[in-house]
Amino acid sequence: MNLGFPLFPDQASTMAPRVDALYFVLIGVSVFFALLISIAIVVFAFRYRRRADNERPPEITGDLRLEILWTVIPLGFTLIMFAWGAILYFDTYSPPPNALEIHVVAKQWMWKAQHPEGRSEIDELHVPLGRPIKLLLTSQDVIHDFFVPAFRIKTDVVPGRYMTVWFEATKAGAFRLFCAEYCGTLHSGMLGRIVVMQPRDYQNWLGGQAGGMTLAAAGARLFQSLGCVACHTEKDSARGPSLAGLFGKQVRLQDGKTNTADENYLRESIINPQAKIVAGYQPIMPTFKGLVGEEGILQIIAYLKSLDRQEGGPARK
Amino acid sequence: MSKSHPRLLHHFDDPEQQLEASQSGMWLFLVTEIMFFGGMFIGYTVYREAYFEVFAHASNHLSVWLGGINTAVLICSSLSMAMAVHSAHQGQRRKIVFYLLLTMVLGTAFLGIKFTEYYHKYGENLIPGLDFAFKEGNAGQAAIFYSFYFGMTGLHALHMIIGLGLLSFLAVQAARGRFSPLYSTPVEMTGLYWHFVDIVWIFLFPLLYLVGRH
Amino acid sequence: MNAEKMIRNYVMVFVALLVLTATTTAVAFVDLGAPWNTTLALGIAVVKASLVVLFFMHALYSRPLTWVFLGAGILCLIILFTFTLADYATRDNVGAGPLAGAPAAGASARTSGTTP
Amino acid sequence: MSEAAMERRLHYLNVSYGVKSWLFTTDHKRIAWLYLLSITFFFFIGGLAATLLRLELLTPQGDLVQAETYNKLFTMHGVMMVFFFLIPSIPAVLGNFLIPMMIGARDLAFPRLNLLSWYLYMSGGLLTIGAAVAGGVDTGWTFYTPYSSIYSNSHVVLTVCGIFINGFSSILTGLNFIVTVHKMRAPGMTWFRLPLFVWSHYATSIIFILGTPVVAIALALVALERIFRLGIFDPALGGDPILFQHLFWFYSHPAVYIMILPGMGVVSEVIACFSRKRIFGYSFVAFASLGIAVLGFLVWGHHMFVSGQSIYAGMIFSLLSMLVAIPSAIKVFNWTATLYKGSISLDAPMLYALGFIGLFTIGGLTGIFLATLAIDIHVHDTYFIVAHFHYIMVGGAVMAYLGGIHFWWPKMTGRLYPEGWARLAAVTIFLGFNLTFFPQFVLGYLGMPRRYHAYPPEFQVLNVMSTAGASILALGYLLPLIYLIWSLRYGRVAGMNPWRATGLEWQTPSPPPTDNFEKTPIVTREPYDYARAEPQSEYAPGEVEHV
Repeated sequence: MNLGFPLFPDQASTMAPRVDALYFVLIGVSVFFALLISIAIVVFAFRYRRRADNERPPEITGDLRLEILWTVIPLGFTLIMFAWGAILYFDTYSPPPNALEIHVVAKQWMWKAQHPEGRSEIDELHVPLGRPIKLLLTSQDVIHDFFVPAFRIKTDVVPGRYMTVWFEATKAGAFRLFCAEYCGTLHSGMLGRIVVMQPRDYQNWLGGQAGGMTLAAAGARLFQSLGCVACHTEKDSARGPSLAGLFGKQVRLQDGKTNTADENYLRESIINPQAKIVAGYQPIMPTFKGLVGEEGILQIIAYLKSLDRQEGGPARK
Repeated sequence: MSKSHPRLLHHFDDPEQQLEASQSGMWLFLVTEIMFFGGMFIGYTVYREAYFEVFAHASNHLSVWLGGINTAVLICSSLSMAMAVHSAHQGQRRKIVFYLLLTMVLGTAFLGIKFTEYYHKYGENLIPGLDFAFKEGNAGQAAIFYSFYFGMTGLHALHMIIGLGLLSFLAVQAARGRFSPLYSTPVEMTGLYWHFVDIVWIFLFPLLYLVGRH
Repeated sequence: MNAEKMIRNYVMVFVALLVLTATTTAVAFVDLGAPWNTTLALGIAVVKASLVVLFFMHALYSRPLTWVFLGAGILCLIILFTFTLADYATRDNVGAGPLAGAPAAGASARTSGTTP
Repeated sequence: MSEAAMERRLHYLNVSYGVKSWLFTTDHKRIAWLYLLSITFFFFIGGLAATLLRLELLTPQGDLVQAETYNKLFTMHGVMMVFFFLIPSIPAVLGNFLIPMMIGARDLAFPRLNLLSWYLYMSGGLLTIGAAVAGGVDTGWTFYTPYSSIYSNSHVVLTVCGIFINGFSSILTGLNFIVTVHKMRAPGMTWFRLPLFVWSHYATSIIFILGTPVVAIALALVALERIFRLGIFDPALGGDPILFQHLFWFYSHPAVYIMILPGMGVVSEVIACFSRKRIFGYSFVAFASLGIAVLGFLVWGHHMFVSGQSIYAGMIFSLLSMLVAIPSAIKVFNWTATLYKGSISLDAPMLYALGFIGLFTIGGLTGIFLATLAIDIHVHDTYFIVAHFHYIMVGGAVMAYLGGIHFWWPKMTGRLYPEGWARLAAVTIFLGFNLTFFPQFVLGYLGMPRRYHAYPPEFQVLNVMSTAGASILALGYLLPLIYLIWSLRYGRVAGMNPWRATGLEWQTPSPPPTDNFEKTPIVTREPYDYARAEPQSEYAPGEVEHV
């Protein structure tokens, strides 16, 4: 029946039906317990209403069997809900390896998305249907929150680090994007649209922006202009460690610890090189904080990732 | 213990109940202080774990000598406080006053050393927010170390000042012979408070001063 | 417990505290490998603190209620520490060492006078 | 007992007059009155802010107030209600008044500290109101950094100082209660003869003592960071905003148990009295209170499932959050079982108590939705959460507070409130409440975020329903204010035990003498033994039957 206003959100991602199934089971069990309690109250209140002033109700002090019953049953029910919820939670925050990676930067009261092919858009995100999309989010000022009700996904966007969440759209169309963490005056104005398109239309849309450089190309240009190439020359005598094929590998640090070279590590090494110094190299790299913005760092990281995919990359010792 | 005890308050039945109530009340108050300092300690521990190298460099700017002497001064003041409480139980008026004054002198000495340290840090531009300059590494993280250093030792110094206030009040009372074996609760309570402040410093000293000294 | 014995206890505890302070300071200058220095320093601090609590604060011969209150406080502190550090230890990329995910943004011009 | 007799007999109200007798009193009953008046004042300020919020949300566009003002309004609503009404209401008013009487003592352990805690409460409250008048604060009652510490340009430091000072007021109240229950029980009053009201306040005081200092430090660090531009929570300098959330929620989740546990204590007393039956499973309900207080400290991470906290920590917190729901379920089942084969009379306090059980059950069950990780991803920071905690706070704590005020009003004032009006008010509040907050569950799952002053048009109908409900609720709250004040002058004179309840507080005249009892009662019987005891409703003053 159409009331003229929705009572339930769209199910537009692979995760939505799974979350809704858990939601309905929880509603069912909760309605059962709520009815059990309210009916019991109404029935007891009516049946045992006070008829005479000097009534002496029987002295019932308690019953161990009942106490155990209404401890074990709620415990069983809640543990099942915990396990089911934990499984879905783990899936939501573990993107599949073949996901299309899109970088999102949140800034006080707007969203900026950057596609690997170089196209960037504001308060809008065009994505292909039926393909897992991994979002890499960071914020330039306060904590924001990327929330798409139709996909049942939400993650805070914390300044100073990367957050990841993924979804796979199953319905074409436009879906609302909200900022769900209070971020200041126009928090309620920080809206956006996720436009899900057929893969063909998505490719055309991507190509639409004439002369747009891919993210990696823009990163390569920055890699030159900022002078990174001066130290990271991939030669043995280079003052900086080799970066080709670095992404995703284990890096041995000076203090003996090892660290995965993921986005956070690369971002940290650009912003604060002193934090983790690669074994066998001097801590001479200056910080690039303030010299390159969040978008620039994302481009450089995309460039470093592209080095990884180049089979013919310069030989590495 | 006679029922009509001079200091028995109307809502207590007998002096034991009153004394036990004060003691439990004081211990509970010290538990809130444990959690109060605990909040700062967990913040410091998290960042010390995250930025150990920078924290080590920043901590090496603190002088271990002054810190060590301060710890010794506080331990002496704890001893003299314990003696003050002991002589209050015995009701020896002159001894109570002597030990209270000794504790106050040691407490003031501690604060004196503390503020000279603060002055040194001011000289070396190591006070965050006041043209903070730190060379050996990430200045932002060093600013966090010094924020916690000034925050925790400042809070501790504030507790010392409150303690000195209490002690001076007690010294006056003791001089007037208010305390006797029957009634020495205020001295005992201030003693518990003072020992607690000493314990906080016992944890502050290694965590702040002895970071990565090798 | 007569007076002389009490005072003797105080003085012994006092000496022990001074000795422990000296040792913890001395040991700090010896490199015992990453975790051991901190653990040892904390261990000595805990010993010193318990000496003060047991003898100076008379916890040793006071009612069990005092132990309940003190125990509750310490237990609550332990809960605060373990769960917070559990989050930091297992955050973000698994297996990349503690606090890998903690933000490490560099110095910023906002701290007035900072030279990047 | 005629009105004149009551006037002539000396009791705690007519023992002395004048402003000094009130502002410098150390009598726990008078301090309870000071708290009652100041709490009502802060409740209606928070309520005013709520009314403006609901009016603004009538229309999708933000047209009643600007965004800036709306943010300050919801922050004011949150701060006033949480810190200045919900946390102190039942403990400071009913707890202060009743705990000494229920355990047969003449006063709390530290009467002067009790007065100091009221002064701290008032100075914190007036400072916060001063901050609001000076321009207000727009960070939300949670003060998340780095917005609160760097980007907000409102009066954060002033408000934080107000809350900081107010924190010490609850610490002192908690300290007072714990020492009193341990040290000042009347002879024969063993732990398992204590009324459940005292048990729940003991559990609440544990949280006061262990939790409040940590939020005091968290807020102090935010204030320090704002004043001296430090980097403790500023990511640009290497600080971690999530650390603030840990420190904040370490207290603020146990704080929601501070708000509900006293309410549970009131409900246990009222249910037993108006069904004239012993509480079903007394020791289970008593230990459930302690269980809630202890487990309450292990679950704070469920506020941070999507905040960047590690997935594994999230799973630990989710599992523990499921465990903390069990003691509450035990209590609800035991209350319902108490009604079985009782002699139930639906007076106003009983209506509030039964309303409490119904609404608290819905609030508790939706809490399990939020503890379930996958559902919390979708509903975190949406109106589903707003509905959940209003069902617990307004449906639970406020209903129990009103029930308690009505139940002990004859003891506090010696007068009976008008029963008809009271039942009408209880039903109005129950209906208005459900119409206000049930639509918000639907809005929440639809995805309407919290703290939005403008929202997509498809959410409007549900918001209009919610605002309609809010107006009924507001009317419902005004009724008790009117007829309770009216009853002070014109209410029928209540005897010593109008409800024929079994607590010690009903074995002394009302309003009680300053020292509560002519001579300290000796307790010989179990609590709530309505079956055997035939408590006299009328005692000649001065003669106390050994209970």
